[in-house]
Amino acid sequence: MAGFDKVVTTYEQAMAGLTDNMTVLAGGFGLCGIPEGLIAQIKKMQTKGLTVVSNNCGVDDFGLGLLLPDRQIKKIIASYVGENAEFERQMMSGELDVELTPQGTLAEKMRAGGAGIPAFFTATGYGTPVAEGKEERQFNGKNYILEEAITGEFAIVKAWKADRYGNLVYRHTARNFNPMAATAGKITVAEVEEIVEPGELDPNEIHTPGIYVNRVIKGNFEKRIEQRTVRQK
Amino acid sequence: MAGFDKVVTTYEQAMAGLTDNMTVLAGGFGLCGIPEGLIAQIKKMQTKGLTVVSNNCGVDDFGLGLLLPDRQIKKIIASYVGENAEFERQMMSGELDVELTPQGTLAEKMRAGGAGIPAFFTATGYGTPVAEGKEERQFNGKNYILEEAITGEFAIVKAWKADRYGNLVYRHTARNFNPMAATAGKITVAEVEEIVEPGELDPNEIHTPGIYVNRVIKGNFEKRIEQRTVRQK
Amino acid sequence: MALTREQLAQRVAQELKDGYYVNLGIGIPTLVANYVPEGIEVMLQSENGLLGMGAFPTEEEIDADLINAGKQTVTMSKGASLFDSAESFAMIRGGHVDLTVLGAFEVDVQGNIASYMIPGKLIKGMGGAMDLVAGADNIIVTMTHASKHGVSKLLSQCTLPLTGKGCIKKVLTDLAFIEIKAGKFHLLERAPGVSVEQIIELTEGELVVPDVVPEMSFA
Amino acid sequence: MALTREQLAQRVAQELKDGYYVNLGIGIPTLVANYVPEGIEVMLQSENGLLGMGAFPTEEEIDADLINAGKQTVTMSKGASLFDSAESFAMIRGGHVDLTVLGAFEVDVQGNIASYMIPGKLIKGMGGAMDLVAGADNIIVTMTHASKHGVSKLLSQCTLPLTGKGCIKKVLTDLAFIEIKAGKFHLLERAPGVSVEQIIELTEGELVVPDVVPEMSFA
Repeated sequence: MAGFDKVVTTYEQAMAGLTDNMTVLAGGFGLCGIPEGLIAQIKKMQTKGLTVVSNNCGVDDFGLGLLLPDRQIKKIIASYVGENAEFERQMMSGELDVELTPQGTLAEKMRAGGAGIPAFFTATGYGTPVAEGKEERQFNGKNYILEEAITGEFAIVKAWKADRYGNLVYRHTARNFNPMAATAGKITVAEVEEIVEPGELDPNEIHTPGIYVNRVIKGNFEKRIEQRTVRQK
Repeated sequence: MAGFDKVVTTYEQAMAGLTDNMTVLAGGFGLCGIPEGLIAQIKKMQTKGLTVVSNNCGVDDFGLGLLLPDRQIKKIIASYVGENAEFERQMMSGELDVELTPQGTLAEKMRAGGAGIPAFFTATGYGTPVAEGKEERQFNGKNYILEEAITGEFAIVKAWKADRYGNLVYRHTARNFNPMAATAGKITVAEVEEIVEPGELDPNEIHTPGIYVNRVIKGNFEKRIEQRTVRQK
Repeated sequence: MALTREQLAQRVAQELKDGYYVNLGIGIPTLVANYVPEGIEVMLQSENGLLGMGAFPTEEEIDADLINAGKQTVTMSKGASLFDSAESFAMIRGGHVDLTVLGAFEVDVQGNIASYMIPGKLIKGMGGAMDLVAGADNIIVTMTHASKHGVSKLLSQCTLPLTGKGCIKKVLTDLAFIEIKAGKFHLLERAPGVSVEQIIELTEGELVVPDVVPEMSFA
Repeated sequence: MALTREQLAQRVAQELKDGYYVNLGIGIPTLVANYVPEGIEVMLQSENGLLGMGAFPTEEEIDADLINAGKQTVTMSKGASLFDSAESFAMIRGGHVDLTVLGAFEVDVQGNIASYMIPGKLIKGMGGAMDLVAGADNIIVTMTHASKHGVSKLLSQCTLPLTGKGCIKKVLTDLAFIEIKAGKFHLLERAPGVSVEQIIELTEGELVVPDVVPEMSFA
């Protein structure tokens, strides 16, 4: 790697520096747009005590769910954690600390973390368990609560295409939380379907500028579908 | 207009409903990416007492500067207001109320306005005249000030292409403040270089989804350049 | 007769207007898309980052990168746009969605809604529901009027943890269409063949009943 | 001899490292781009929405839609990206830019900077300067050491309205390269042929002078 070339060729390089008790932000919505190979690498590394920030925690045998059996995750900040028996077991037994956060607030917390905004007010969660312990304030007669930003030592994201400089383009709803996670990691690693040369992506159409991205690796994705729903032709 | 077809054909239709003392958010950076025809229409309508929110206020004879001679603007919220003699005269004489706002804070205030975030903390302006009268608070040992969101009765923006549903694509640095302004107007009007049919823009590459846009009009743009700077071949 | 799931969806669909951007929650709300009235166009917002959600795909069209908020494979309608989750919730929180339809466990006369958690039993998370109820002006809650055991879900005060406070104004149950204002339920319509007495009996919170309560009609 | 504008730019350029994302302010900072050392690549961020700013265009390349923060026509370098102002300042405020270079009227021993307003005289606005000084960890201020009348601009306390408080650690003037820490200026280097005495005389704020003060070298 020299200059702006951020491409690495092994998953060891991609996740180098990840150690116990770090905070990892992960892109993805359900199993859509998740950095499959980077998650597998974390499992392989057996890093423990992680705080994971992700909208969901995968399913029992895929996605972030893979980090549960070996108790690699100490705490998860997520909006929805259904469809995962081992997760439920660890949560109910108190082995896993779960901080449920509304989906939009979670997205905004990561964006704020990347954008140097330490905290913002939102109406979401006012008067609910989410508001407990948080400052409440009225603006123009409406009630809001103060939510703080989230950042992490690592962010792991999945993109469709990257150029060598780390400029990223996402595809369809596989974009989801990936752009915000990418901005809020001290080290951001992008696993992508295709790597192209700088200049091949239209500058107008880049979703995540390379300034946010530290490492890029080409992955092979299973892209498992959770709810295969079809109509008759 | 029916359903999602937001195309109007006259500037009267485009700015219908604008009345005295309203707040108008305008996209553009200097003279780059400004809704030239919509500004001209406001001049034609002679609407008075406007609060204008825009990074700059044009030059003496172009852009938002056109609204100054007839004293249509009561107050402007901007980050930089140089290069405009009449502006300076009105500001110095107290005829024009000027609220100088840091550029990034201004962008974020508009984004917040569109996103339902009533206020956010930022380090920008801490310890400066910008902080006067604003709440200060520390997060992780660093000082921040609280800034409130901006919205307006109207937003006027300039885009490169629109489809009939109001989905917008910007070109190069003519994007600037336009996407944020578009989200924060109660009525958002987009003046564009080209109108295409729904489906012609790649859904992955739309910068402003049509949900934010109420009216679309095709304009003819002079695109005046402020600092024409060339290198020798 | 209590409304069927399909009828609930049909009745909600009557509230749609041409040019509405609509977010439909999981379950019954999803069915609303099947009953968009003739001559009306709506665009469906899916909070995972899609405006202009189309029908389910054919087997050949299935694309793992294109799902809805219920994680089902979907397609895009003409003029659709894609965006990230922060932008999606900027739309929702910023009040740009014209109508939101979602389910609930309980609502009360203060417009409070409980829909995401049953302590000790169901703790899956609120997903986008808290953002949706806090951000939208126009919300229709669809739910059964009472539990199988006849316990009312329209309460003087919610018993479960809240999803949102004071944000619900309209509730469509299998028995009635109800408006919430000034701390009371107001009966607007009743399901065909359902008596006002039945509704009163199964509504725990204070219910204002006008002299005439029209039956819902399904064209 | 006091440094020329070009030498100021050259000295700043020596601080560049391979792979740096850099924001260059208007004036002298802009010239830094001309002196990027051999074998090093940097990408220039322009806060109006461009990462990867290239050279000025030829007459044929001029594009009104492509300008820099000084409103000059520019080009894009290979691998450039374009974005809106909110995203641009997310980068800046979020500390993602590796080096920021900007001018000033005054700096003081507390790392305060005044650069945008002279009350009653110059009130054009701060543009992006307040965001840049608040967001960046690594800032180099370039300025003349004193006014034409010999009035120091390196002060014990700024007299003009501040652009930022406690955020400046490095100042390059036409006479000296100075670090600010623990409430004092620290002399790091002097311009070729400029004596330590000259610098002391023109520095109003407390200046720590080491035994040996190397001359700047320009390869």
